[in-house]
Amino acid sequence: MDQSQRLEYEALRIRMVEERIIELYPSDLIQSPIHLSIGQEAVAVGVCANLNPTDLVFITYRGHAFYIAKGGKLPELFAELMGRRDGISQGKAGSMHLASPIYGVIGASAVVASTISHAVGAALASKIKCETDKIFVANFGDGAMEQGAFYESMNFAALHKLPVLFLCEDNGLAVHSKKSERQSFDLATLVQAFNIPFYDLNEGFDPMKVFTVSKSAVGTVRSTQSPAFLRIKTMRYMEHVGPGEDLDIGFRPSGEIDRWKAKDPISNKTLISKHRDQIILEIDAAVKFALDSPLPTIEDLLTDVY
Amino acid sequence: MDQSQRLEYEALRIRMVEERIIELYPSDLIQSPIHLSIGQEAVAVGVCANLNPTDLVFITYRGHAFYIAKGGKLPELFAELMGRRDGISQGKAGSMHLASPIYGVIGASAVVASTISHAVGAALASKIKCETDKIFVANFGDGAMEQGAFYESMNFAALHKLPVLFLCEDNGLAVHSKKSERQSFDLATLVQAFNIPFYDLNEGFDPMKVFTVSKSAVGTVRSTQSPAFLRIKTMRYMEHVGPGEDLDIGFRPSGEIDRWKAKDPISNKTLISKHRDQIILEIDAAVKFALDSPLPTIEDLLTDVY
Amino acid sequence: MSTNKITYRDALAISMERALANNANVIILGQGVTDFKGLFGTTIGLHEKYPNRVIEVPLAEDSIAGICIGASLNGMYPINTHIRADFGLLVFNQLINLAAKYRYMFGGLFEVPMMMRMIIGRSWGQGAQHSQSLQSLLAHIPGLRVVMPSSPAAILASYEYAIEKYRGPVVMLEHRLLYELEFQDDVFISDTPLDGSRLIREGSDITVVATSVMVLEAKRAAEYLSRFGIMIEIIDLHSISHPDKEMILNSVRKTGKLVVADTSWSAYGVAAEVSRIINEIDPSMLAAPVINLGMQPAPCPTSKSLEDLYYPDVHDLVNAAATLHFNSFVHDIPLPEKQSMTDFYKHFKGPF
Amino acid sequence: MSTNKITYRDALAISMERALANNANVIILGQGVTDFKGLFGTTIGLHEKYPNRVIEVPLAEDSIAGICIGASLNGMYPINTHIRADFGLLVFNQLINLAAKYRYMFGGLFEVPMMMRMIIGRSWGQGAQHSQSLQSLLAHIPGLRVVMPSSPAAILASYEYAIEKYRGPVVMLEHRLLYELEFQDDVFISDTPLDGSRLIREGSDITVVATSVMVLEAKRAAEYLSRFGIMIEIIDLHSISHPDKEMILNSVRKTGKLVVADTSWSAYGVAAEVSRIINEIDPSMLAAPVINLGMQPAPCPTSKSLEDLYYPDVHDLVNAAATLHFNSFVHDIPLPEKQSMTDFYKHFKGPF
Ligand SMILES: Cc1ncc(C[n+]2csc(CCOP(=O)(O)OP(=O)(O)O)c2C)c(N)n1
Ligand SMILES: Cc1ncc(C[n+]2csc(CCOP(=O)(O)OP(=O)(O)O)c2C)c(N)n1
Ligand SMILES: [Mg+2]
Ligand SMILES: [Mg+2]
Repeated sequence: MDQSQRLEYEALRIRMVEERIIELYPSDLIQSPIHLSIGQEAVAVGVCANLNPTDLVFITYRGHAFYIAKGGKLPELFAELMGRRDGISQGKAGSMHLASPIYGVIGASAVVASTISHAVGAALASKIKCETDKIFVANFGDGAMEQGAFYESMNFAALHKLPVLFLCEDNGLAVHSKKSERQSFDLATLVQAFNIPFYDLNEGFDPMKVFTVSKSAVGTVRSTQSPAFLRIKTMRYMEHVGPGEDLDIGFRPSGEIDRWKAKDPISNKTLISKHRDQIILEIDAAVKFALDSPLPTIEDLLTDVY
Repeated sequence: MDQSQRLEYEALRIRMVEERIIELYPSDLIQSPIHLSIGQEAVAVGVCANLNPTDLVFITYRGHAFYIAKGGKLPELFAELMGRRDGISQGKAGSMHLASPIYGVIGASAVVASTISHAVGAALASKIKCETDKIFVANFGDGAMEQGAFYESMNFAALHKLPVLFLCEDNGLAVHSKKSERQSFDLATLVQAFNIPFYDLNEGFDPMKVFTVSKSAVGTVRSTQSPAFLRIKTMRYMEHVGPGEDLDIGFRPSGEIDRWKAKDPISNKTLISKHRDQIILEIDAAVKFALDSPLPTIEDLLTDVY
Repeated sequence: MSTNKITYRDALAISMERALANNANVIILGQGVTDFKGLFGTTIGLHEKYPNRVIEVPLAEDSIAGICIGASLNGMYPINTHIRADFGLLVFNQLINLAAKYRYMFGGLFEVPMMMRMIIGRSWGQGAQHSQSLQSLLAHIPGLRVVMPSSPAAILASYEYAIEKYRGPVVMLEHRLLYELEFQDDVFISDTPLDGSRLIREGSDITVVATSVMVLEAKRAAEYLSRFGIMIEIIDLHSISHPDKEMILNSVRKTGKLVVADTSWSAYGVAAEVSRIINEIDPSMLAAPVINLGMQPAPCPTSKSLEDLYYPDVHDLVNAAATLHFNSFVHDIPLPEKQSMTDFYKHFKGPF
Repeated sequence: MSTNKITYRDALAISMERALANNANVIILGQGVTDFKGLFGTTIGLHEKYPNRVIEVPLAEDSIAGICIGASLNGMYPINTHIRADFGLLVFNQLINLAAKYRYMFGGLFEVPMMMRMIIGRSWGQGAQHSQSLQSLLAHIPGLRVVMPSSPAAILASYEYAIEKYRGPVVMLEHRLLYELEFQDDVFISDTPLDGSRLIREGSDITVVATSVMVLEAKRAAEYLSRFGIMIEIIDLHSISHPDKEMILNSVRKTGKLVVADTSWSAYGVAAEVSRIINEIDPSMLAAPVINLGMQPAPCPTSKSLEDLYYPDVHDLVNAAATLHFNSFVHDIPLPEKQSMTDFYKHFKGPF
């Protein structure tokens, strides 16, 4: 496969994992709020393809795609979603708190914008340790940019010239609220105020375009060991949380999603039929691993508190 | 007196009040941390001369100048500083929490940046009540702009087009820390990101220049009923908190204050000798009022808690 | 006020609607208050009716809390919502350093009437950051009224009073698990419904002081135990900051035995405060050690199998009461099955 | 560890210096840590010696706390300072929702060793926003270690242990009034100095459980009362989140009488928790009601005349102990004058 095919394959794999989650959901095997990335997969795969295993990404409750794109394993993921002992975090985390330290996925938080400063802090540590090869990716949604913590984090990263990639996955929505109800700033100008290089991509459906722009952004952070900002417009196909859609409710411009899907290569039939069977096998095995795993017990209840 | 003379008189009056506070301090009559505005008086008088009594200003722990410039009375001020029953707030507030609701001075907070959002909220209320004549001034220091609350407040004010004047009294210091140690952003660009008109003045020693620029800024807020931003560079002559200076410690560029003082009309001998005696009489009376006032007692301890 | 067959959610929706209708100064600010889900159905349609007064807000809890204080200072009665109490930690500076102190700090020059509605999450994998109950943190702070309404009548009475009569900041901690429930014979009469506790059931053997959803569990336990001749007295603490101390003391004087069942952790929590109230007056009224039931001393785990162990329920209440009654951990009362409260009350699967 | 004739401030300065010298991963972040006053003299000269590891920060408490968590996750041991505990309210989201939960929430995949130093202000008109003591709010939260060192030995032992041996978030609540004081015969030996309490003085008549500066007041009261033959046992609670329950229980079993003297409010505070600890085991060990001394139930007023009434001191402690001893509010023990603690310890006029 060439780069573009590889990225599409990765994106499809993520989508199929989430589609399996939707399929499983009515069985109540997954008793956890789920924030799906369906429609947004290209962002995760395109960005992560530019990262080394030692680069750290700091993700959110909408974290399945980044977890997988950065290398996180599927069996432990499904086991975690099902609250099993062999899950990533022994069932204590669930869908909202994914992590994979060995692959550089640091803990996801369900408090909006609360891990942006963690990325900055990890980058500070790296600078103090005189590392020059690593970068730190703060991943967040458009809504997170309204939090003061986001602004404070940009100030600190720019002030101390820290190797942070601020990565905004801009799906235009916070739950059901549009950006125009929440934001009055022009993002490019805001970022410019900190003298942070700004990269912007509208075609967030295209893994290869994401790959290319993030190659530049990641490259800038790595070579300058200073922050850069990458905003990628994307589209959430599903409801904010849960396994369903939210199209018929009428709060989203009709046709918006259809127009996006038409351009989305992951919805492409040929691609799907090419890889379908292989991915299904992989997912089946992961689900089986999860189902075979025991539930945690009272012995686990009070471990790791401190 | 013409406008310029009136402003200088007002500024001198504030300075002499604070000089009296310094004089009184060793007596331990004032047992309260004091953050003096000496050197910064022109800002308060120049801005407040453009305000109506119904306009509200939201001030900080460094609040003597704004309290007085907006109309606050001296006897109650001295009584408050001395912790007396007839103080503004019966001695419960002290220097850090000045207020004067009838003159439109809303409560000062000793938590940096914590009243900026109050100004925005009061402006929101005004808009909901369909008032069109009032404006709301959020007064803060340069350090306060590092707080996320500042950024969030600008976003909300711009989003809802609220009549707020963001007024930064920029003395370049937060305690002993310089802006370059704390801030990486260009303020004009930051403000522009919100599409908020930006007014900037370097000569914060000149009451008339402050008056003129704030006339424009206040006028913009009043006529557009939307936010504007005014940054005024100024100079803190004294130490951050307390009655002394901090020049000999060497953390401030030497000569910086002297050069500023040379341009400061309030340090002007002729002005001083012209108004001195009258102002002293007024202050004497205020101090006497304070000294005559009883201390609060156990009866006051638990009132107004809720 | 007495209600019949309305849900907790209905009572909230009615309170919000009435507040806007009766008082032109009421404004509601929060994330999701204008959308079609209307904060779990408690603000649906209100933005359409009062477009200027029901306001969608940016994700910026700190400043929104400050904006509410500012609006209050300028004559409004703001109601600020938090879809999870956990996010309320972002407003602690404004709530504790400003709102709670505003009146006292300025010697009575100002008042800041306002309400924070914070919803406590539970079950379906809410996890560590969507499940906290912050009542004891807030009730430690003079200047705040902290209330945990456990029924529609409690909501109708205390929300109206807070909005129409009370002039300070109030924190209402609502429990998500209660939203769907209907209540019968639910009466709450009080002149000052932000203060005081509710005597839910009289009994001679054991006092249970409970908060929020634990009041319901206590009722289930009491009914169960009455079959074995053990009579439980239930006090709904209701006003966490201003409980009815006399009611607690009188009950414990009568029963000599106390169980405290709270929605949060016991250390430095409601359990601790109830013991303080007793010990300052007369610890000898206690004929036995107190049994305190709360969340396990850990963050909340996500897995349902752990979550069910994490929260106390009717099973633990029955066990505690029987232990006290027979003065022994070994007793003859068969324990009701440890069944997830969620399963019992309603199969809760969101919305979150 | 035993110290002689060094001040509380010295112990802090030594702890900071040693931490940087012994452990290359230690970083100190806070407002004013690099300036010539060096956070009340506890970080002076350290930036010059370790320019990359002692870092002045913007006024942005929330993100700085998050930056510390991130740095910790990447191998550092961050020490984050707050010149007033009150500003610590701005980090409650990061401290409670993130740091405290980080290890558990991810099933042990991560650890976040770090320290928050929060200084409690008092006197000279600190007022409502520069005087709070947040121990009970933090100690309610599983996952945090909350310590209030009351002496140089307590600082030396617990700071070193926290930094070198402990792998989780610790909150150190330091008291500004203690900074200038020298201590004699100050010994603190413990294998786990973030846990447990300190038996400061043995006595047979009355147990005083005290925190922070109130330990010193308790010592003054005990000395005073010993002249009248009343023997006070003093327990310094020290670890607020993990006190030595057995020590408290054993003492109260012996004396039957208890005074709790804390730096914060009593409701939902240390006073409440100590009563919970006793009542869960055996309330009958209390021969009399407990007397709790804390801040008056109001924000802190600024006027010295009110402030002196606001805080409990040796006068109130003597009165409480005598009341318990003679089982009567009317007793023959002359009370020491109600003299401002500030006046007694040192004429405190800042720096703030
Ligand atoms: C501090 C905080 N406030 C509110 C919420 C509730 N909430 C969860 S997700 C969300 C929307 C976030 O939008 P965005 O940052 O754009 O991310 P997206 O969900 O679109 O990926 C909100 C408001 C929260 N989790 N944390
Ligand atoms: C939230 C918070 N953090 C820290 C402090 C301590 N502090 C008091 S004043 C001050 C400096 C503020 O600088 P600036 O905003 O420029 O105002 P200035 O004092 O120069 O007028 C600091 C850090 C505080 N009061 N509140
Ligand atoms: Mg979004
Ligand atoms: Mg400044």
